Amino acid sequence: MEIAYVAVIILFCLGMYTIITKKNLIKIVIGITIVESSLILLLMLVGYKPGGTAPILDKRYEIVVDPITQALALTTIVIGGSVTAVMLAMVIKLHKRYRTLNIDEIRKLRG
Amino acid sequence: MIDIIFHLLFLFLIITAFFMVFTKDLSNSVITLPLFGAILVIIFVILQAPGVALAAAIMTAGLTTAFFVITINKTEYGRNE
Amino acid sequence: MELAVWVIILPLLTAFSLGISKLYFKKIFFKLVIGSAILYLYLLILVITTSYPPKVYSIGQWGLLGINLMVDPLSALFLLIIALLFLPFIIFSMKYTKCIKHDYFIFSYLMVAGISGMVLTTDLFNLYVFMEVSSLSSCALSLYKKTDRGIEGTFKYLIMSTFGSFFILLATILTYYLTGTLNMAEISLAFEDTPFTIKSTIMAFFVFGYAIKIGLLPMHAWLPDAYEDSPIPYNVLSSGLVMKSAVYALIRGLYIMFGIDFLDESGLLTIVVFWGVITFITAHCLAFQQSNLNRLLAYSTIAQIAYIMIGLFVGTEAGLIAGSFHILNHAIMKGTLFFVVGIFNYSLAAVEIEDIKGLGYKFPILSFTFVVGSLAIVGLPPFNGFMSKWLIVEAALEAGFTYAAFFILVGTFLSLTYYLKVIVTLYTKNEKPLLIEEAGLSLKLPTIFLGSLCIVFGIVPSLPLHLITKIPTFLLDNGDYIRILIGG
Amino acid sequence: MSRLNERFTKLYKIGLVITFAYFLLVLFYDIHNLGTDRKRYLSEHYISQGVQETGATNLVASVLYDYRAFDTLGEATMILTAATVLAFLVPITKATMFGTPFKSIVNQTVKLIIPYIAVLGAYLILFGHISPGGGFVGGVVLSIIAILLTLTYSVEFSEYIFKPDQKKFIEDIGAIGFVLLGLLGIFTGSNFLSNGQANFGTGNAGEVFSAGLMPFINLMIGLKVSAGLAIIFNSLIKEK
Amino acid sequence: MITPGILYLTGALLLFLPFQDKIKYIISFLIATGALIVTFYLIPGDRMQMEFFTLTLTPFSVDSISKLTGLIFAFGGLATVIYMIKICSPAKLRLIFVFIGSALTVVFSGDLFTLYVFWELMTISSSFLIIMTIDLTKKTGYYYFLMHVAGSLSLLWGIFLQYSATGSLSLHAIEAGVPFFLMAIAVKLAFVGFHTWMPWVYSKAPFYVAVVLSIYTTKVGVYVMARVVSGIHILAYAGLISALFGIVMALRQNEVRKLLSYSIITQVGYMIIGISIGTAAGISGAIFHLVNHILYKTVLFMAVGFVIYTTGKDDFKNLGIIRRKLPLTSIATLVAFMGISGVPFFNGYMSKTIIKDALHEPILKLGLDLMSFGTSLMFLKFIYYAFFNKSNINFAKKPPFSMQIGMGFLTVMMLLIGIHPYLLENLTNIHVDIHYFDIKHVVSGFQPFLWSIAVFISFKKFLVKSYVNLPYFDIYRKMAKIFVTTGYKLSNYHDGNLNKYLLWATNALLILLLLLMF
Repeated sequence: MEIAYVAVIILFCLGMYTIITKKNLIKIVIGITIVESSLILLLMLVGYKPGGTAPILDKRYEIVVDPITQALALTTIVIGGSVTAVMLAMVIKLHKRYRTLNIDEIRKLRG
Repeated sequence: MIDIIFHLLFLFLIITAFFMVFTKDLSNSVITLPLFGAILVIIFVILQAPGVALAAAIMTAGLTTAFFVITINKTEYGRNE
Repeated sequence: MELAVWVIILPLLTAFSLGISKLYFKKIFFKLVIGSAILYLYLLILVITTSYPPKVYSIGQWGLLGINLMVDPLSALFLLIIALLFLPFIIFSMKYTKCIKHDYFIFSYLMVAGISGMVLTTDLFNLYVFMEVSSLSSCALSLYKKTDRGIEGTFKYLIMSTFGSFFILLATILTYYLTGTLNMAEISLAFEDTPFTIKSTIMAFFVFGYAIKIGLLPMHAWLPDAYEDSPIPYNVLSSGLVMKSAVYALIRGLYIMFGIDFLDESGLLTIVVFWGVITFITAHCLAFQQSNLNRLLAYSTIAQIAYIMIGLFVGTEAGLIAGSFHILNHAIMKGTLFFVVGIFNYSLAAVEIEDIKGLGYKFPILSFTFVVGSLAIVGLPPFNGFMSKWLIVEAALEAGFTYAAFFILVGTFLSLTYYLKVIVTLYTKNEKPLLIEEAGLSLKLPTIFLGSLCIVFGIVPSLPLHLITKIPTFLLDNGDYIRILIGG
Repeated sequence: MSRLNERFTKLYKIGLVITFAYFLLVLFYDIHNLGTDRKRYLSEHYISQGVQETGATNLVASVLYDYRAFDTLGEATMILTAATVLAFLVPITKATMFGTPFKSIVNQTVKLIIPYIAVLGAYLILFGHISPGGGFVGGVVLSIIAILLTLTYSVEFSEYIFKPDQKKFIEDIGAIGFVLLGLLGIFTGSNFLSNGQANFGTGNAGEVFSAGLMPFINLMIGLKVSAGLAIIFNSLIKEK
Repeated sequence: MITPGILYLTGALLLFLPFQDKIKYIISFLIATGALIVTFYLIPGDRMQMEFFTLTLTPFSVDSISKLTGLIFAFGGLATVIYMIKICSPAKLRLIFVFIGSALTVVFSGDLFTLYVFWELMTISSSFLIIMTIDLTKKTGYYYFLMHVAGSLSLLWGIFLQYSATGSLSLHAIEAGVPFFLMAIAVKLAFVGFHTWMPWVYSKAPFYVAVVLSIYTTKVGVYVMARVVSGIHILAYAGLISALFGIVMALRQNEVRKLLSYSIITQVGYMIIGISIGTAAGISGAIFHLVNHILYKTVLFMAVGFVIYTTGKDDFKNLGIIRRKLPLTSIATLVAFMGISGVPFFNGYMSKTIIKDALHEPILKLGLDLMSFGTSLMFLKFIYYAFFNKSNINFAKKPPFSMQIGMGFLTVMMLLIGIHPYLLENLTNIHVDIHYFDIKHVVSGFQPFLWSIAVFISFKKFLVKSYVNLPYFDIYRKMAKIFVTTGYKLSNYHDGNLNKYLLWATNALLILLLLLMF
C-alpha cells in the first residue's frame, strides 16, 4: 500500500509543477484537476483498511472501510468539479477577450 | 495478484498524468484526462469505495472532460501549446 | 441558540428564493432583497447579544458525531462586522450596480452565507466547504463587470485561491488521518500526543493555505488585480469580510487545535510577526506607486491585514484584543473609503487619482468622510484606527516584539504619504467642467453611516471593546472552548 | 542569455517541487510509522451504529445526508453558485457546438437511450441510501439527458425541451426543498437537518422508503444537481 | 468642567450648524472671549481625571506654568479671531478653532495620552488649514503634514517607551525614550535640521494662517519641552547653535515672512536655553519669553498681513506702505521691533534679562548677547524697508477695522508688560527674584541694540541687498526619493505574470516549512 502514498505525492507535486510552470491556461486547469484527484485518492487511502468491504451494510461484515472519508471525497469531487467549470468558463472568456491562451500575454494588470 | 494489478494501475496513473502535463498537443492532454479518470475509478473500486467511484467516473472522467473538450473547441482547437 | 443556525440558513434561503423570484416574480425581487437584509440584521443582533456565554448548536442533534455550530465572542465579532456592513452594502449596491443586478444579490447572499458558515462552524471540513462557497461567490462578484481586467484579475484570484485551498484540504485530510475526527475540540485533544514535526508541518500547510487568502507578502499579488476592476461595493465586503474570514479560520484553527503553547514552541509567533512587518512595509511602498484608487486601497488592505496578523500573533491577551479590534475597525474604515470611491466612480466614472481632482469642493460631505476614513486608517487620533493601533503597539511591546512595534509607527508614516496624496488631489481646484451624475441618498447614507462610526468608535472605543475583551478567554486558553464544545 | 535564464528558472522550479515532494514524503513516512490503526472512534461508531441510527444501509449516504448533512448543504450551494456564475457569464445567445452534424443513426440511438438513462438516474436517486449512488450521482446521470440532446441535436433543441428558466427553477426548488426538509427537523422539535434523531421513523433498513427523510433529500439533491449541471454544460456550449 | 480647549472645540462644532455668517462671527467672538475669561479664572491645582478604555487619564490639570501659557494662548486666540474675522471663511474658521482648541488642551493636559492626541489634532487641523486654502500650498501642506506626523510619531514612540518602562502616562520628567521626545519637540519648534518646513510654510500660506500657526505651533513645542525634558544642559548649546543659524539664514532672505520665520528659530533658541538651564528661574524666563514672543511676533506677522492684504505681496519693497498709509500699524511695528530687540522698557527685555540672569556659563552669556545683536540687526532690515526706504506703493484694498483692533490689543499688552514687567509675575504667582531696571541690566540690554544700529549703518549695503539663495539641500527630500524609487522597483516586479506570483507563493511555502522544521 505504501506505493499508493508515493503516487499521491508524485501526483500532487506534478500538479503543483504544472500550475507554477505551464504557460497555457488549460494546462494550468489540468494541473488543478490533477492536484484535486490526488487529494481524493489520498482521502480514499486514508479511509482504506486492508481486507475491508465497502460501507454498504446489507449484512454484517468484519472489517468495513471508513465511510467518512468517502463522504468527504464526494463533497470534494463536487466542489472541484464546480470550481473547474467556472475556471474553464473564464478561460473561454479570457480567450475571447485576449485572443490567446498564453498566460504571459494576459497581463493588463500591472504594478 | 491484486497487488501487482494495483501497482500497475498506479504506474499507469502516473504515466497518464505525466503525459497529460508534458505532451505538446493540447487536445492529446485533454483526451488523456478521461483515461486518467478511468484508472482512478478502478483504483477507487479496488479501495472499496463504490460511491466515490461512481461520482468520480461521472464527474472527473465524464463531465470535466466534456468541459475541457468544449473549452478547447471554443478556443484553439488542435493548435499546439 | 436555535437562532445561530438561522444565521446561515436565512441568506441561503434568500439566495435560493431570489433565483426563483428573478425568473417569475420580478416585482418582488428587490423588496425581497431589502426585507431579507433587514431581517438578517435583526437576527444578527439577537445572536450577538446572546453570544456570551458560548453555546453549542448541534446540526441534526448528533452531538459530537455530527457537525456543531458554536457562537463564541470571536464569531460574534465577525457577525457584528456582517451586521454593520451588510445592510449598507445592499442599500449601496441597489443604486450603484448599473447593469442587471439580480445575480449580484444572489451572489452576495451566497457569499454572506458562506462567511457566516465559516464563522460559526466548529468542524474542520465544514469550514473548508463554506470557505469554498464564499470564495467562489466572491469570485463571481469580482468578475461582475465582465470587463477584460475584471476577468483577468478574477482568474488570477481564483487560481491562487484554489491553490491555497488545496493545501488547506491537504492539511485537513492529514489531520483526519492522524486523529480520526474533524471536530476541532477533539482534534485538539488528540493532537496532544502527536510528534512535533508532524504537527508543525500540518500547521505550515494551514498557515500557507490561509496566507494566500489573507495576502501576506509573496502571495499578495492577486489582491490588487482582483480589486482593480470589480464592482466597488463588493470590495467593501471583500476587504471587510472575505479576507477577514480567512484570518478568522486561521486564528480559530491555530489557537484551538494547536494551542498557544505549541505556536510559541514552534516559533510560528515570531515568524508571523516578522512576516507581517515585511508585508506591511512592502505594501506601503507599493501603494505609493499606484495611480488607480482601487489598487491603492487594495495595497492598503494588505498592509492593514498585516497589522492585524501582528496583533493576533504576538500571543498575548492584549494582542488578541488589539488584533480583533483592528479587524472591526479596518472593516469600517475600508468600507468608508471604498464607498466614497464608489460614489465618485458612480458619479463621474473616476478610477484614477487624477480623476478625482477638485471633488473636495463639489462633494464637501463625502470628501470629509473620505478624509475621516483615510486619517483613521493611517492611525491618527481621534479616529478608531488610532485606538486599535495603540493597542497593537502596546501589545507588541509588552510581548517583547519591540521592532514590530517600532515599524508599525514607521508604517503609519508611510501610509500617510499615499493617503495624503489622494487627499491633496481631492482638494486641488480643477477648472475642467465635470459631468456629474447626482449621487442619491441611498448611496450617501451608508457611506456617512460608516464614516460616523469611524469617529464614534474612536471617541468611545469601549463600545465595541465590551464585546472584544471576551475574545481571548476562548482562544488563549483553548481548554474552555474545548470543554464547552465537548460538554455541550 | 535569456535562454540560459529560462533554463535556470525551470530547473529552479523543478528543484522547488522536488524539495516539497521530499517534505511530503518525510511527513507521510512519519505518519505511517505512527501506526495507522489508531482508534477512529467516529468511524467505528458509524459502522457499528450507523444502520440502526439512520436506517440507511449505505453508510456513505448516511454520513452525507444525516451525520454530515451540513457539508452536503454547502456542496449543493457550491453547484448552485457555479451554475449561476456560468449562466450569468454567458448571456443568452445562440451558438453551435462542433459544427459537425451527426448521422441520423446517432440521433435515433440517443432517442432510444434516453429512457434508460432516466430510469438509471431515478434508480440511483431513489436507492441512494441503500446502494452506491445517491442524489448527486443520480442527478448527474439525469443531467446527461439534457447534455446528450445538446450534443446530438443542438443547444436550441435541448433548450426547447428543457427551458433554461425551468432548469433554474428546478435547481432553486431543489435547493429550497433541501433546506425546508432540514427545517422540518426544527419544526418537529429537533435540530436543523436532523433526520435519524428526529421522530420520522427510520423504517426497515434496506427498503426504499426507509431512513427517514433521506430519500426525499436525495430527490431534492438529484433535481438540483441535474438542473445545475445541465445549466453549466449548456452555458459552456453557448459561450462563443 | 469647562476647559478653554473644549470651549474652542465646541465652537468648531457650533460653526458646523447652518447659521448666517453674522451669527457665526458673533459665536466665534463669544467663544474666544469666553475662553480667555475661563482661562483667567482657572486655579492652579485643578485636576480632572477620567477612565478611557484601559487607561486612566488626566485630561485637565492646571499649574502656574500652564496657566500662564494658556492665558497667552487664549489672549492670542482672541486677538487673532478679531483680526481675521472679516477675511476668513467659516470653513477655515472651524479648522482654526480646532487648532486653537487642541493647542489649549495640550497646554492643560495632565498625561501623555491626551497630550499626544491633541498634539496630533493640532497637526491635522493646521495641515488641512494649509492644504485647503489655496492651490499654491498643496505641496507645502503635504510636506508640513508629513514632517509633523513624523515628529508626532516619534513622540508616540517615546510615549510607548516611557509607558512600558514606567507603566504610567502622567506628564512628568521623562525617564525612557528621551531622544524620541526630543526629536518630536525639535520638529515642532523648528530646531535647526528639523526646521525645513517652517520658512516654506509661513511664507507660502495665507497671512492669517501664518499668524495663527506662528502663535501656537512652535510655542506648544516649547511648552512641552519645558514640561518633559527640561534641564538637559547640553541642549543649551544646541539652542545657541540653532539661534545663530536662524540669524544667519534670516539675514539672507528676500521675503519678509521668511525672515520672520527664521527669526522664530532664533527666538526659540532663547527658550531652549532657558529651559535647558533647568532652574526655576530659567524655565520661568523661557515661559515669559514665550509670552512676549507670541505678542511681538504675532504683531509683526499681523503687520505683514496688513501689507499683504493691502498690496497683495510681501516683498520688502512693499513694506513701505506701513509708513505711508498705516499709522496704527507703524506704531505697533515699532513697539514690536523694540520688544524683539530687547530694548529696556519694552517687553522682550524682561524675559531676556531673566534668562541671562539665570545663566552662569560665559560662553552662553556671550552667545545670548550675540543673539540679541543678531535679532535687532535683522529687524533693522525690516524697519529700514518699512520706514526709511522710499516707496510709492498704494492701497489695493483698505484693511477692515477689525484687523486693527486685533493688533491693537496685542500692542497695548506689549506696552503694559514692557513698562510694568511684574504684571506677568503677579498674574500667575511665579516670582522671579530680579530687579528689572537695575543699571547693570539696563546697560546690558541696550548694548547689543546700539551695536547693531552701528553695524547696520556701516554695513548697510551688504545687509539690504537681495541675495541669491544658495542651492537648497534637503535631506528629507533625498529620503523620499529613495522611498519612491524602491517602490517603483518593487512595483515593476508585479508585471501581471501569474506563473511568477505562483512561484513566489511556492517559495514562501518552502521557506515556511524550513523555518518551522528547523
